[in-house]
Amino acid sequence: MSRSTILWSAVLAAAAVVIPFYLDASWLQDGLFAMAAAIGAIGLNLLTGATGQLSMGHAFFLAVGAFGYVYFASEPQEGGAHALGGLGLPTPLAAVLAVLLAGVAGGLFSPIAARLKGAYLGIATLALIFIGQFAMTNATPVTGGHNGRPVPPMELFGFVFADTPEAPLVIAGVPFGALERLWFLGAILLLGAGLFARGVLRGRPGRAMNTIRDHEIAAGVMGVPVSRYRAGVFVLSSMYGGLAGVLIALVFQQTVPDYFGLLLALAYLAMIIIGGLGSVAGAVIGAVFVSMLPRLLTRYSDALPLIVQPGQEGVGAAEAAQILYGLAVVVVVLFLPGGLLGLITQLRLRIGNRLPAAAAPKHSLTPTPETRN
Amino acid sequence: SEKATGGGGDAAASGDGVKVGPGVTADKISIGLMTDLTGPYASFGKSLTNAQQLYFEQTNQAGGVCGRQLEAVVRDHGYDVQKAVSAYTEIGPKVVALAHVVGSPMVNAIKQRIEADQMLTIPQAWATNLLGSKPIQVTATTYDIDMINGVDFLAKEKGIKSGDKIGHLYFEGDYGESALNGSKYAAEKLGLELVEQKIKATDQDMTAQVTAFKKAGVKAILVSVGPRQTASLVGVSLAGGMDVPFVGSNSAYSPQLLPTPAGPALLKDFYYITGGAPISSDLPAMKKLAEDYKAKYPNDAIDSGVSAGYSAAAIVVDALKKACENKDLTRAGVVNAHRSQNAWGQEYGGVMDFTVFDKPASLRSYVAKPDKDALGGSVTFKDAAVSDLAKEYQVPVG
Amino acid sequence: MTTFLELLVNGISIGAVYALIALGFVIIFKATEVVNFAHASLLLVGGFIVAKTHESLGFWLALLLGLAGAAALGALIEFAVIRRANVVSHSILAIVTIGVDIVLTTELTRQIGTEVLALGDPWGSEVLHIGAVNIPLARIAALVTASLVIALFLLAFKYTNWGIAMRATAEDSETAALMGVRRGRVSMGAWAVAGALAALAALFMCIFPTPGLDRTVTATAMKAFPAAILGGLDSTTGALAGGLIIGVTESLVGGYQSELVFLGRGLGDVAPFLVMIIILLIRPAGLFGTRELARV
Amino acid sequence: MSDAYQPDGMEPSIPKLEVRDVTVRFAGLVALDAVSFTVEPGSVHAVIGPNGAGKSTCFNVLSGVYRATSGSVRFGDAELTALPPHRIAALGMARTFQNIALSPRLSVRDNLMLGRHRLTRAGFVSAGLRLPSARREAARHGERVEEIAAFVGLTPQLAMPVGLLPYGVQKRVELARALCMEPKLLMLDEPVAGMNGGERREMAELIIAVRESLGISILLVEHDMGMVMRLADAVTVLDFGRRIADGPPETVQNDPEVIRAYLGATSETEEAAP
Amino acid sequence: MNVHDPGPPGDSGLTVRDLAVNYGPVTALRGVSLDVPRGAVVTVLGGNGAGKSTLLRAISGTLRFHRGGIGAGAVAFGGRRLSGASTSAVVAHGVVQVPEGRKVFARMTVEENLRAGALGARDRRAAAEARERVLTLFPVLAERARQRAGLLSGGEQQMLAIGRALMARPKMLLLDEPTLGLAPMMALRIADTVREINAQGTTVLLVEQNAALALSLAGHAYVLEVGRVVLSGPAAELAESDEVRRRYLGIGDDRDEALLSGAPSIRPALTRWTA
Ligand SMILES: Nc1ncnc2c1ncn2[C@@H]1O[C@H](COP(=O)(O)OP(=O)(O)OP(=O)(O)O)[C@@H](O)[C@H]1O
Ligand SMILES: Nc1ncnc2c1ncn2[C@@H]1O[C@H](COP(=O)(O)OP(=O)(O)OP(=O)(O)O)[C@@H](O)[C@H]1O
Ligand SMILES: [Mg+2]
Ligand SMILES: [Mg+2]
Repeated sequence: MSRSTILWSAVLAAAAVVIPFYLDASWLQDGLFAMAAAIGAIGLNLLTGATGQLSMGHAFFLAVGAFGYVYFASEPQEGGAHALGGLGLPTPLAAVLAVLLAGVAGGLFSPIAARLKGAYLGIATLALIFIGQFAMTNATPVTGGHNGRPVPPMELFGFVFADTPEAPLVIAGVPFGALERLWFLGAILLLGAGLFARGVLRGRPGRAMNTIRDHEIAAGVMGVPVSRYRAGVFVLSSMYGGLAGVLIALVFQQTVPDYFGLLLALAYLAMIIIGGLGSVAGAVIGAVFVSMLPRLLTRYSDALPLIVQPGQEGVGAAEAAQILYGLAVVVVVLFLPGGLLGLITQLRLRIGNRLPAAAAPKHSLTPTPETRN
Repeated sequence: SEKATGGGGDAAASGDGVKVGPGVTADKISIGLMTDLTGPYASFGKSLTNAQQLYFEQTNQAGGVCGRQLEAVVRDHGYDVQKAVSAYTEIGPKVVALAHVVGSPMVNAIKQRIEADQMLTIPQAWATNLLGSKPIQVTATTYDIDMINGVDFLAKEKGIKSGDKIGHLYFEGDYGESALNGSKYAAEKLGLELVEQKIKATDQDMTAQVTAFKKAGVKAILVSVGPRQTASLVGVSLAGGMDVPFVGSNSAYSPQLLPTPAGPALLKDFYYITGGAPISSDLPAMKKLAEDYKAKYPNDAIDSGVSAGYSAAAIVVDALKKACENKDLTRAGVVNAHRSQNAWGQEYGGVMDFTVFDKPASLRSYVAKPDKDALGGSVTFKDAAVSDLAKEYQVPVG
Repeated sequence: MTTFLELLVNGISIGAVYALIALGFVIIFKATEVVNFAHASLLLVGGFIVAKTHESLGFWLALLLGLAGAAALGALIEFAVIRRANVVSHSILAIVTIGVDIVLTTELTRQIGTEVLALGDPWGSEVLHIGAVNIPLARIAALVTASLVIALFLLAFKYTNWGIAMRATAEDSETAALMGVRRGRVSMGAWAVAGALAALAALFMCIFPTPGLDRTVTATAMKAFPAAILGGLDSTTGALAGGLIIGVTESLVGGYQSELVFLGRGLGDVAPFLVMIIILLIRPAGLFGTRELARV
Repeated sequence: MSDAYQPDGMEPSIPKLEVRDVTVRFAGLVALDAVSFTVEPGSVHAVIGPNGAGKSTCFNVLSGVYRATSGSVRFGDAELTALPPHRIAALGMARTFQNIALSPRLSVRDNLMLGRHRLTRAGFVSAGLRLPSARREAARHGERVEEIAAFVGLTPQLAMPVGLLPYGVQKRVELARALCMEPKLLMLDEPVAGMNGGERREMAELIIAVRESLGISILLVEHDMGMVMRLADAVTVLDFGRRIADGPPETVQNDPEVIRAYLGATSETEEAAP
Repeated sequence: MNVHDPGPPGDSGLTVRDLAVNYGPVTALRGVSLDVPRGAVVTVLGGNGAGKSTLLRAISGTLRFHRGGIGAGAVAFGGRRLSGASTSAVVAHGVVQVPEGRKVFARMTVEENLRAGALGARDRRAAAEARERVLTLFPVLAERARQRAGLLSGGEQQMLAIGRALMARPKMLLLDEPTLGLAPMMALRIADTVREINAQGTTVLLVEQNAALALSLAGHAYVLEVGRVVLSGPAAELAESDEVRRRYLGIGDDRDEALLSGAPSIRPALTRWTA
């Protein structure tokens, strides 16, 4: 680790600790959504960025994680219009099982994931979204149907990640509600997920994945069991999706099938493109960008030109955010090979003047000079 | 930090001796609107928002409430649950009540927090699972009551009798399923056979469904879907020679359909059932609302959202006024004040009982009929009434 | 039996519309190897232009304008984005088209606002009675038009150099240029044609038995994806077959919904995708698609 | 002089490769027609033949990329025809590709480390958690990669993305990657195609050094007849998928069938192949 | 730019004057001048990276595909300026390039590849004739007409690439390493083909690594080194020069012989890996 990496890590860690003491709940909530998105995007980047397998069904695995957690953790409920099932397991166990369940779901799809490539795989995974929506709205006892169901708060060693009005937690004069508490949980999960993915990418599996992306036949001839690897990465990526789903469920406090639709799946693709394909940092940057953009525009819509308040004629904040995020995808691919991460790296290099600006970032989108056929 | 408040309780008494809480200051009361301006219910959301802002403006001109001016805090969730949750986290701590929330999935997603916050909330959805929560006030009838009254109407005026088959086309989700509960009940009571067809909001072409209804030989069709699907259903049925009466839920119709090719079919034998009076009705309050609305929003069409939003705003403001009398403008105080009224809304054409919350506030439904020339595109076909069937019906709650 | 026939005919006619959309995907894929996720916005723009102009221009002129407008938008996307994106993987280009689609549909739905727009077609809500089977006239028009257009393309691909130029450019634009192919023209042409096809499909999707154009139309475009894929992304015949399979599946599953309740409600939406998955498991490149064969 | 060289410390564990009656058919085309030959342990065996004769196809069958329609390939005790590529790699068979098949965006070091895949164990979990075992393994094999890079002459380029390197260097990376698999049989598909005189010499030198140091078997496809004649201990000639000659280079070179099908007039060959 | 007027239109061949080419910051050619008279075969020799392909790209107008551009100088053919023209315009002028590495359209059939070659030409009858000629030159292409080109062997692909270029009935053919990876006999066949094509009136500019073969074909030769012309002259003369013999023909290096005859290597030996 270079000195600047250590410095940066320290700064980020300090920021992560201090933030909940200053920002109000709604910012924390958006921050938490961004963290969850980052975990999910890291998983997708392992699959799409590093291994070259296009997936448009990532949202499905988030759903499996979210509803898996809710089902495992909830006590069964009789009565009401619908009876709701549940296993009533301890919540940490439920979370782990939910992540594993997402992995199993990925494993079930892997016969397809191992066989198909490119656009075919992309659209085949699209089916997951529709099948998932269908299953979620029909499996009412598990998912609560169309309206979803409430999420039991996480409880770790007697510490509850929820608002506890009866026993308020106050630290340094700041009341610690559900979101403040979850913030730290989210930050730790993201850190762990990021480090793990980095280890995978830089290690033996990562090289095998990259070679499968670049030259599948060569990978096989070099001893990489290609189908098993493709399936394995699919499962791993699903588990990341599942973990993101669990975190989102905890932040939401209510999970609803509608949320895990096509738009969400596309947003994850946008994240890894915007941030930078194939790397952990790229996924995180993209996730933060895509999840915070609408929020920032809404918050500052009155200060921004061309954006109108809700209900007036013109481009509203929500629309502006949509347009900007669509544009960002296009602009990044056209002008920023390597995504925002590539841009940051280049800027740092240029400022540090350590290498000429032309040095291509490792995972750039631009083709490298032709190799001979 | 700014956030370091010590975490104490948040109710306090302001200078005038009125207990206040979040959303109320010495001169201002903030009311949240969580609406859909960019999603599938954008036109409805826009009418609701406009109408409520009109009401608040009128109230402010008349001196406000409790010496305070009303302020609307609008957030557009675009019919996206996550955005709704985010919006609630953002505006929840700053408002005293939610004068409308579009979409029952959105209300459900924030239901726990609404209850924890004791936030008076008027959903613009009429599914039965929204009942049973003290701060949540579903206005007038629920979809099942409307359908029961609708079946009753079919039996009394359209010659449907025991042994006949009737169809019901409904959306998946709360709306359709609530309505289906009602139709199932009524069909059983009257000895009718119900032919169900469930669709999704993304389905556009009802040909297959019509074929299925035709095959079953239905004598009338209940409709609990969106306006587009209604138009397709009615158009295809008629064109295919299935000339039966249609009875829709209040969300199944929109005046925008009249200029489309489905218009004539809708005008022929389609009715919709609604707990709130159509804006074209003779009630003086409605007439005034229509005039004021036209004056303020000359370019916007008038639809059912206008009257629904306006009366919902009135419910919230009346609750605030009552709470002011009780010198308690905290959220809990507002909810209690609201729940103390048992005959609200005569002037809007429907008497509602707010003291119970595990039953619909009213069992009376209007039968309305599309009309090209009428304001809001429909006229009252039959005045509000409770059917005997509806009186005996046990509403499923939650 | 009548019911079955009616459902079948209805499925075929709606399938023909899906086939038109799928054909657009196929053409773009052949020319630029891109899966065009921005197709929904082409659909929307075509329909929108027809809806906005038919009153003043009359239907046929408005239709022509709609076709031209969507074609122009397709060409513009190619010119402004696809041509300039220099990426290794075509999957990335596919994601770029998602970005384009988000921008365009957001703006278009904002323009359309909350209205339901009629397209002013001459067929109205007339229905043809053939024996006991009823078919809307508009659907017959869709079927006839789609069959003609698809037949035309099949012939064009086979007997003109256009198809060759398109595939050559798709595979290696530099070498195609060395053959004298004008790259810009070929791929832009393909996008324009796909745009026009989308506008045509939009017309048939937004007239009777559906009430008109509104913002939800884009959702229907999704169903053309399984159609294009299960037929084979690079096959014109595949687009036709895929469209018909999806249309008929959807119609039958919808029509026999009450008999199929045991499978769960709302099966109509997933059925196309299930069919697609099954076909892909057996033939990973779709029914008529060419298998990606590598040699080293 | 082909049989002159026998590395003294020849590894006894290097197995014999026996190709028996291998036939490969593609739709309407017989690419290999009952081809048989044997690669003796530790020898350099060349496969030559006109373009399209089936040489690369033969390599593809041996490395599991293509499935033989019939016939058998035995490497020691193992029957290869039914195995997938990675299982064949695990037996110690490595190859290079006629058309470069490297990961252009990865560094030379990473491309070479991929060659170690079959010799290393770290999976998702141990790599993700950076378990000590994974780290130790990476370090140990990293050293060997550097040794091999030095041997092939790639030390200065280790950190460079492969795609930025000149063609000749990329071809050497291909060879180094195959060596990193610690193969018992090394298959080289046209290792000097597209190289100039100097580069060709260097590559030939390398191949000799490999055989000298490691004593492994080498199967070579090459059109540069000068090189084939000098390096090979035995030559198999294919034409239209059929074996038309097999034996020591001198014999094969003078086989009239071979001259007809492949070499053309001998005098011209000398001139045309530098 | 008229300083280097390439002469009267219609009868002059290809002229390249003071050509400089950059790929972004990299300069690949500087001040290269070269003439290919009508009906001649001219060859360009040079090591890897000398700039041979770059020269051909500058002529055929495909530099832009590699993010390169002409910095200075001019290219003209038959009196018409080619520098600055689009690739399709260059093809329309009758200058057709066979790209390095064959670049057949792998997913199209052999037949379709040939049809692609005729896309630039308008004349249908001429195309049919060209097809006849190509199939006589390379009968194997007729046999494999329905096979996908990507599945052809290397040599077959090379023949297809040349055949495809001939479909446009070029006045001038630019060949970039046509014998790359070809069997000796096939290389000779290609050489014969080039002779034949030339005899039928097509001017040829040939880039080759196989110097012996190239020099036997060409009347005139240029040697490029690091982007500059370092030698030029009649092919026969060059073939005699020591420099060319040593560097490009690989003749006269005694180290070579010693090495390949099995003498101990000068390289550090690689020890066996013991796991
Ligand atoms: N996957 C495939 N499908 C169909 N035909 C194939 C395939 N692979 C190779 N062929 C055919 O098999 C024959 C042998 O090809 P191969 O590549 O083995 O030749 P080669 O001897 O390596 O030639 P070269 O020296 O030119 O590389 C050729 O005719 C080729 O077209
Ligand atoms: N796209 C490119 N971007 C940057 N530099 C390039 C590019 N293409 C070629 N070059 C550089 O230009 C110089 C000349 O390359 P060129 O391909 O013309 O050589 P060549 O003589 O054809 O070599 P070879 O015998 O390997 O084909 C080389 O230094 C090469 O690195
Ligand atoms: Mg070969
Ligand atoms: Mg070159």
